[in-house]
Amino acid sequence: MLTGIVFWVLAVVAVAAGVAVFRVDSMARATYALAASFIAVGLVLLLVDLEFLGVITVLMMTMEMAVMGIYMIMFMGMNPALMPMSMVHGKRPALVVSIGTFVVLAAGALLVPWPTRRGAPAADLVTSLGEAIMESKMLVMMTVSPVLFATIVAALVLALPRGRYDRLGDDLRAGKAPR
Amino acid sequence: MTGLLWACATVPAVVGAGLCVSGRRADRAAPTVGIVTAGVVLALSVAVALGRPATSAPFLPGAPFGLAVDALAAVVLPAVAAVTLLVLVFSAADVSGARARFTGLVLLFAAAVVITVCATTLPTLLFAWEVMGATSYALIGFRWQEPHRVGAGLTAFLTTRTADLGLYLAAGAALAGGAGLALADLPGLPAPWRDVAAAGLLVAALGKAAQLPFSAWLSAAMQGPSPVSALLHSAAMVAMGGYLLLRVSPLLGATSWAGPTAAWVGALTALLLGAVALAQRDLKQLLAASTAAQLGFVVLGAGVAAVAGGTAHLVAHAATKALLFLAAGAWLTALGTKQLPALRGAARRWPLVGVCAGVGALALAGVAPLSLWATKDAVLAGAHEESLALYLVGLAAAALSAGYAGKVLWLVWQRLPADAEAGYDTEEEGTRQVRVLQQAPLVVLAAGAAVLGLLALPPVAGTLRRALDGSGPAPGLVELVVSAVVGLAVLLLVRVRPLQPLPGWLEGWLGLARATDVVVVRPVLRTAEALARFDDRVLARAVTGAGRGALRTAGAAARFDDAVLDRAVAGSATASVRLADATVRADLAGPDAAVRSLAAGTRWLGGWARRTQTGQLHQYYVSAAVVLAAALALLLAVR
Amino acid sequence: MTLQTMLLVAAALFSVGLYGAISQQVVVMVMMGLELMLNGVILAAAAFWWFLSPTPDGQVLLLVVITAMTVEMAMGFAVATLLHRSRQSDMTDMATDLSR
Amino acid sequence: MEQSPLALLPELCLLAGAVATLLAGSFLPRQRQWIARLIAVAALLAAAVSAALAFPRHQNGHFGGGDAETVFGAFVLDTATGVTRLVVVAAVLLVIGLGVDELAGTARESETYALLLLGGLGAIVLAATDDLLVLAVAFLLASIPVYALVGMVRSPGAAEAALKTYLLGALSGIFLLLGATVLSGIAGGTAYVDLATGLAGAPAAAVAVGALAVLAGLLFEAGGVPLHQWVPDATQGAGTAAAAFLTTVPKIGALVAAARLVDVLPDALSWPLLVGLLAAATMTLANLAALAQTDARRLLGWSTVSQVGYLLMPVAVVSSTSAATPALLVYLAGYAVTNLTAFAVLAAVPGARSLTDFRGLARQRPWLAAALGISLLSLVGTPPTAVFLGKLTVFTAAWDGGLAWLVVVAALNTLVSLFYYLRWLVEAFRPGDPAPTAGWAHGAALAGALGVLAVGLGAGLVTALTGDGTLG
Amino acid sequence: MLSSIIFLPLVAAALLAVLRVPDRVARWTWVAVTTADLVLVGVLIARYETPTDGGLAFEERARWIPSVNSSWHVGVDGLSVPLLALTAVVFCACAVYGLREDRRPRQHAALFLALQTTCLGLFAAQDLIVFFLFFDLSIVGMYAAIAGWGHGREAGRSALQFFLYTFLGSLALLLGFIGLYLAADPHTFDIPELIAAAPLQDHPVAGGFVLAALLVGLAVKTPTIPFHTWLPPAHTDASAIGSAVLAAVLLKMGTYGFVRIAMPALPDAWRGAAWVVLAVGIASVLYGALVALAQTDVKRMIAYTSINHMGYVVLAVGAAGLAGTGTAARELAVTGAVTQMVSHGLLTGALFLLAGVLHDRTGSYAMRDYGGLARTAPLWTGLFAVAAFGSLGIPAFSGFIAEFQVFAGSIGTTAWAAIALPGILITAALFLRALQLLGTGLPGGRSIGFSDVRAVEAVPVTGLLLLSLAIGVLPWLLLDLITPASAVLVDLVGR
Repeated sequence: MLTGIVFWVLAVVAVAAGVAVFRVDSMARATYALAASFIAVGLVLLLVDLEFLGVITVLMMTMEMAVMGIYMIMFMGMNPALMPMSMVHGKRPALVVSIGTFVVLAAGALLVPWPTRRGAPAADLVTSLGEAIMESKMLVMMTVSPVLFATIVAALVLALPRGRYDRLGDDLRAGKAPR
Repeated sequence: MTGLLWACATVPAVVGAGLCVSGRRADRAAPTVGIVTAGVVLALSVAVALGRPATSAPFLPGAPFGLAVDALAAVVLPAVAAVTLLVLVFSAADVSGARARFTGLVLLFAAAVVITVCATTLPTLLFAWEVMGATSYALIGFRWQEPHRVGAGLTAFLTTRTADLGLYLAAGAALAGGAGLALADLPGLPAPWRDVAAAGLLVAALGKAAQLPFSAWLSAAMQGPSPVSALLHSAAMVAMGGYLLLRVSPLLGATSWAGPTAAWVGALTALLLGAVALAQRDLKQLLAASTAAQLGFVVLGAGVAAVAGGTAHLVAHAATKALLFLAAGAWLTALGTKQLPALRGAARRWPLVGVCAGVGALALAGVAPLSLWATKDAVLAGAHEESLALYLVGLAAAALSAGYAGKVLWLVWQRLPADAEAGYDTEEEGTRQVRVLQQAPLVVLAAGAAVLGLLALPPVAGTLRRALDGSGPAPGLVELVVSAVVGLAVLLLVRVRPLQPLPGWLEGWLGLARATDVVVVRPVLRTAEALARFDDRVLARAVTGAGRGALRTAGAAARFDDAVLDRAVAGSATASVRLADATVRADLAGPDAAVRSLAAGTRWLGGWARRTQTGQLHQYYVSAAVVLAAALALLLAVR
Repeated sequence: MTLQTMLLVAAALFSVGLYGAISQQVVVMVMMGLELMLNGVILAAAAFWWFLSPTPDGQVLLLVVITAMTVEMAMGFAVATLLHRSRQSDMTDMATDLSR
Repeated sequence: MEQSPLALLPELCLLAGAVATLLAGSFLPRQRQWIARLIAVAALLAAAVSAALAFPRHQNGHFGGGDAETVFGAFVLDTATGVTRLVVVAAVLLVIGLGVDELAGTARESETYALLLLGGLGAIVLAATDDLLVLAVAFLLASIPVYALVGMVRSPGAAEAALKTYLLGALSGIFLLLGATVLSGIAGGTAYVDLATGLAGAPAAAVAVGALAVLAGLLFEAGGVPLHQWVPDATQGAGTAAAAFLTTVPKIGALVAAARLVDVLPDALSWPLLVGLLAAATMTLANLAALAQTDARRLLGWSTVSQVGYLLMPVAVVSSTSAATPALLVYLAGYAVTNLTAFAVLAAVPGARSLTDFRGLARQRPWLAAALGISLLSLVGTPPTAVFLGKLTVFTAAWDGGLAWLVVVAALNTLVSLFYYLRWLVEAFRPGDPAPTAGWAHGAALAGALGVLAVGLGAGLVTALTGDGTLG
Repeated sequence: MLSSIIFLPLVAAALLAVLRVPDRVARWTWVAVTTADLVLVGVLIARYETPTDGGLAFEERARWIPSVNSSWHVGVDGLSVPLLALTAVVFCACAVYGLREDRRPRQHAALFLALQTTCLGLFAAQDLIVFFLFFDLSIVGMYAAIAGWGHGREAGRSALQFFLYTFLGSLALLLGFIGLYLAADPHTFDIPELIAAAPLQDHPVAGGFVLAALLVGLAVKTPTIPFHTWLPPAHTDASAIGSAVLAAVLLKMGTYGFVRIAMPALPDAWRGAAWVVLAVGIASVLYGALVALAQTDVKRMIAYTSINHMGYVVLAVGAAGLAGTGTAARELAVTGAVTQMVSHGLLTGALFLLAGVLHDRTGSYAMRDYGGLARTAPLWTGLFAVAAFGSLGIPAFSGFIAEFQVFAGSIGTTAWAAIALPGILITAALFLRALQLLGTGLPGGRSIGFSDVRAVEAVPVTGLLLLSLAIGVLPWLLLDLITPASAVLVDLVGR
């Protein structure tokens, strides 16, 4: 019963915050709203015994929103508080599509005869997760590592306007970039 | 003996082809070579006529190249060979320029005639038949510098080829009936195919023989040199039409209708073309019409199974008409004209020519005891047995032939008018002389024209009839007398009362040429042009239009750009013309419109496809979502 | 709290995110929409895990989703920076040279 | 279950190669980055050799069947994987070959090589995996290097292309994850074996949503409708080598992965029809859109999309005919070498952008023009070239699988495609003064053209490699 | 033997393409190689013996794509030997004629040598994929020939149209081949195996669709109406040699496909469609002839007569499919069809080469620009006259043999075929009209100063005409080859 009430509260918060992301009039506030939505979902995860993942979600999202805020100030040169928010296009099709999507998904969620639960959660969820990562799903994590490597390389390549040769000279010996 | 038969066919062919190919270099030697070759052919033909060999060589699957000399061929072959020789002798003096080509073509033609006469299978016959047509084209258009002569050749060739299609049809029918392609097997065909074969052969023969309704080509063919007319349009090619009917007379008899049809067509041709001949003012035209009319008797004979009579008439007419054509040719070369009024008294200038021509004219008139009198009656006797009407028509035709023969005869033997020179040289520059070589053949032919009637008179007639398996009746004495009297009477009548000018449609060959032009030629040409326009404007343009449309940038489809509008305005003029065409042939507009809209559609689709690439990301998102939703709906709907 | 309700909420989050992704012009805002969609996916994954098959697979899936989110966002920032530097704009509408 | 990392030697070679290339690059002077290139090439060669050596061992494995060897529970060692490995490695080698002139001495040369290797690795894993989780991660690995490669040249066009690629990729990734979530939720597992059993009695609507979402992700990677829009943009905006890479390598992985997925989907839903329709839409849209292109790169971009349409045909019938998998692999191999040859020609004439810039090519560089002709005719599907073999097998498979209408559509599309391929070819044979040409790319174009012919003429060998195609 | 005949020109082409030999050497190499190939074909014919029970001679088979049961399978029978010989002859004639080509002669020679390989290979192919391979490559080669060496202003467009249109045909053909392949059990692309199996015998619908695909594909190439519109512009804008090869050899690929594949492999469906084929044949005969009659451009006219002449072939193969009693008639029709292919190749090849002389001297094909050529160019006129007469079906030339057999056989099967008879007549009219316009009368217009044919032009034309004459006079030389094969074919169609 209590779980139910908490869930509904979190659910309303998550959705409302999600809606707010596109309703508030500044990007900074949108960031906060998004963070709120994520935190609410992270808390829902806690409700279904996924403490570890719930915490991760909350932490990751908080960090990410912080990064986003910094990013906007640093690169976009915007004042996050004063940024007016009217940069919208194609509102009507967006509404139609999203409402349609919702109707389809919701109808699916409600009407599909979902199968019954198979098995029960392991006693120690974190351990079972760790075992899964290291054994049966090892390849996932093996693949994640090059993904992270690729992400770092790719993000740096894209984001940095000047490579090492700009900074250190063509033979990498100069202490400073040639002006 | 089979070797002689092959030689008879191949020697003139090879020599002729050689002369044609060697061109102007052989001009000097050509007449001699030609005469020698023709002489050899004559000798060979006499030999094979006596030996009666039969032979064949592989040709088409199931249809060998068969040659054989039977009684019919034995009579006709020497006659044709003889006329060829005489014509070549005549033309050695008469024809100038490109003699090698002339002699070569004549020899090629002669080879084709030999094969036609001896053919035992349909492919063989058709082979030679078509070569005759082609060489006759080349000979009629021998003076190619003058376009109207080539055009005349074209007319002649096309008309006879139209009829030749009957032979293709007959061949198909023979195959369909399962009888094989041998001529002798044709009467044994089962019912529908037998009729088809008979019809095909009949049409082919009528065309070559210039019978109604194909007669007009013969008029045009008079554009050829006179020796050509003498050979092709009297003795050989035209005669081959009649000959074919004589040869397949059993087939005609095997059907219920083909014989009478042939008989009536022959009789009517004899009558109507006789009238046409009467109306002519040009000697060669008169002779041509007369040829068609006389061949009408042969066809009539074949139709009523009077094979012996027909054969005799064929041979006798060959001699007679070749003689007259050569005489006309001699006058034409000498005086430069063949207009009858201008030839008044021409016979008196060169009496030998005049006498020979006179013999020919008398024979043509059916004056007893000259040849055509008896042969014609042999035919008419058969007709009489068939039906009285046929006989009377034939008799009337005989009277007409006496009329036009008399017209010529009296005219050329009139006193030479003082202003004769004024009428000369209207067609070419006359030489004012007739050479010996031109006269010699006339004598021989005159002799032939005089005596060949023996073929239709006892005792030769009986032998001939037996040899030809014919059962046709011999002419009765009454008939012979009646026709002799009629002929003589008409001849004298013409002498006493010169003819009034006859209606123009008679002089104009019954308007046959015009009718052909209006009924066949023009519609075909119009159709051809219309189809060509259709092909260019509709079919081809539609396809290129589709190609261009697909290539055209699709932006054009989005905005209706100026270029399109410009083109539309500029093209409206042509469009209206096209619209007229389209309304005339509304059915043709269908594919046009369809393909045009296809082109436009492709263009439009190309534009549409590129317009999906807006560069607007949110639209990509929307389209992705919509397409996926549609896919989902499809998945759930189609199960 | 049932599977249906959780999925309903997830669907709502997903749809709201989709709305944002479609309607927003600023790249970063589009990214936020995408994140919100992922948020819905996370919630759905948790729901499926809990109510249908509470196996370790489901947990790994959640982990992968979170990783993917992070990685995509990192790339998003990098691309947004690139665009900003090269075109002095962070609007998707301005970047429509490549079309047709 | 084999856990030996040695079974993944080719992949490890690529990964190690990427790391080594990047590390070496950060210490090398600008003009000596060829050493990094050498390292990358060496890694690729090592991967190729190890893949070739490993190939015969698992040639009898078929995907979907139970007898294929699987490493780490999620990496299938079967013919498809073997072929994918070889083709991807060869393709990356060719990309490096054709890109040398363009990349040598640039600031990001070694990074580019590293990203190429990583992208190739991603494509291989994408193709080889039979687990939704690995699929999702491999999707990231295959797409992230592409974003970077597209944006690498730092032009406004490249930035825009990178943005579009990224935003569509991100959305597709979300779709993929959503699908994975739904499918694993109802099936009770992420491995395809679990899917095959778990989805059999599952509610159709959920299966439809889940599988469609996963498919959408793969369609992005492959460049199929409705997530194809990035392909022409990226091809036009990116550098030549990057464009060559992104139109070739990710597609190989994505299409094999799609085939593996469609193969395990339950028959209750008409997947062949859906995929067939998507194939038809993809090829038709792309061919129509390509008709009026004047930019050679953009034209090739659309051409790529249209080829994906043909490539989706065997995917559609993968579960209904045994001819589908070999057909897919043959077409992929043929397409890869053909497409890269065309890009090599582009790279060999660096100054040429529009079709008219190629005028005079035949007069001045007949061999290059011949290579262009061979590759374009191959893209049309003229025998005896590589794509003809692909089209033949693919058409056969699709017809055999019951999609005869799709074969007709594809044939008509082939006709439409002739228009624009020929337009380019005609320009090459017109008189004119072409831009100067580059050496390495010239060589790569010739090698590629030879490859195109070799695949077509040595068809027996190629089809022997791709197996007899019996599917589980 | 057969493979070396097929690939000899290709090897020479590759060498010519690679080695930058002088133009003179290239031209003469071309002549030498085609002559050598002609000699080889002659040897092949000399050693050819009609295979027993419908088999093949000089069969060669090598692995190619075993996974789809396709192999390098070549072999000849009575249907293909005449066409192989025709190909060798026509290309040899073109090589001689090509001695005067001065535009990139090396590449020109290489292209036509390669084209020769495609033609030879197609006529020897006993595997559908091999057939398709050469079918498609011939299109590419011909496209290059028209686009590269054509002389009209619109050459590029005509070539493109040619390519697109015939490519559409080849795609339809490919679909049909795939259908045949899938229908056979076990799946195979091998032609003899398909013929033996006749896979769609009891599937009227599927067989109908497959046959429809094949028919469209082959009809475009032949071309029959309404798929012919690519032909006139392609001919008008192609060079003389290109036109000669296109008309003399490439068009035969379509009709050869009928007798080699469509008829024996799909007998049931063929019999069902025979009336359609017959009707298309009749329409092509009449339409082609009529449209040709209205042309004012001599080359376009000859092009349209090709439609007419190929219509005879279509007519005959259509008639051969009519279930009737007259086996003999149907055999004659098929024999006639193959004869017509050879005959048309020889005569139209000669005509196009002669038309090329007109363009070479004056740049015009318009008939009204000439007149009286018999005086200024008697040899040209003579050759044209002979070729025209041969083409209009005068006996002593091959055309007559072919047309007689076609008509006798077709009419012998169905009287409806007689509708096409006027085609003969119209063809005669149009050729004689052309002869009259060009050759006769007094020289005028562009005829003045027209120089007569040179040796390199006259020799190939004369050669082609002499061959036509030989067939016309001694047809059994050719027919003995064809007849057994057509008997086998009629037997197969009758299954």
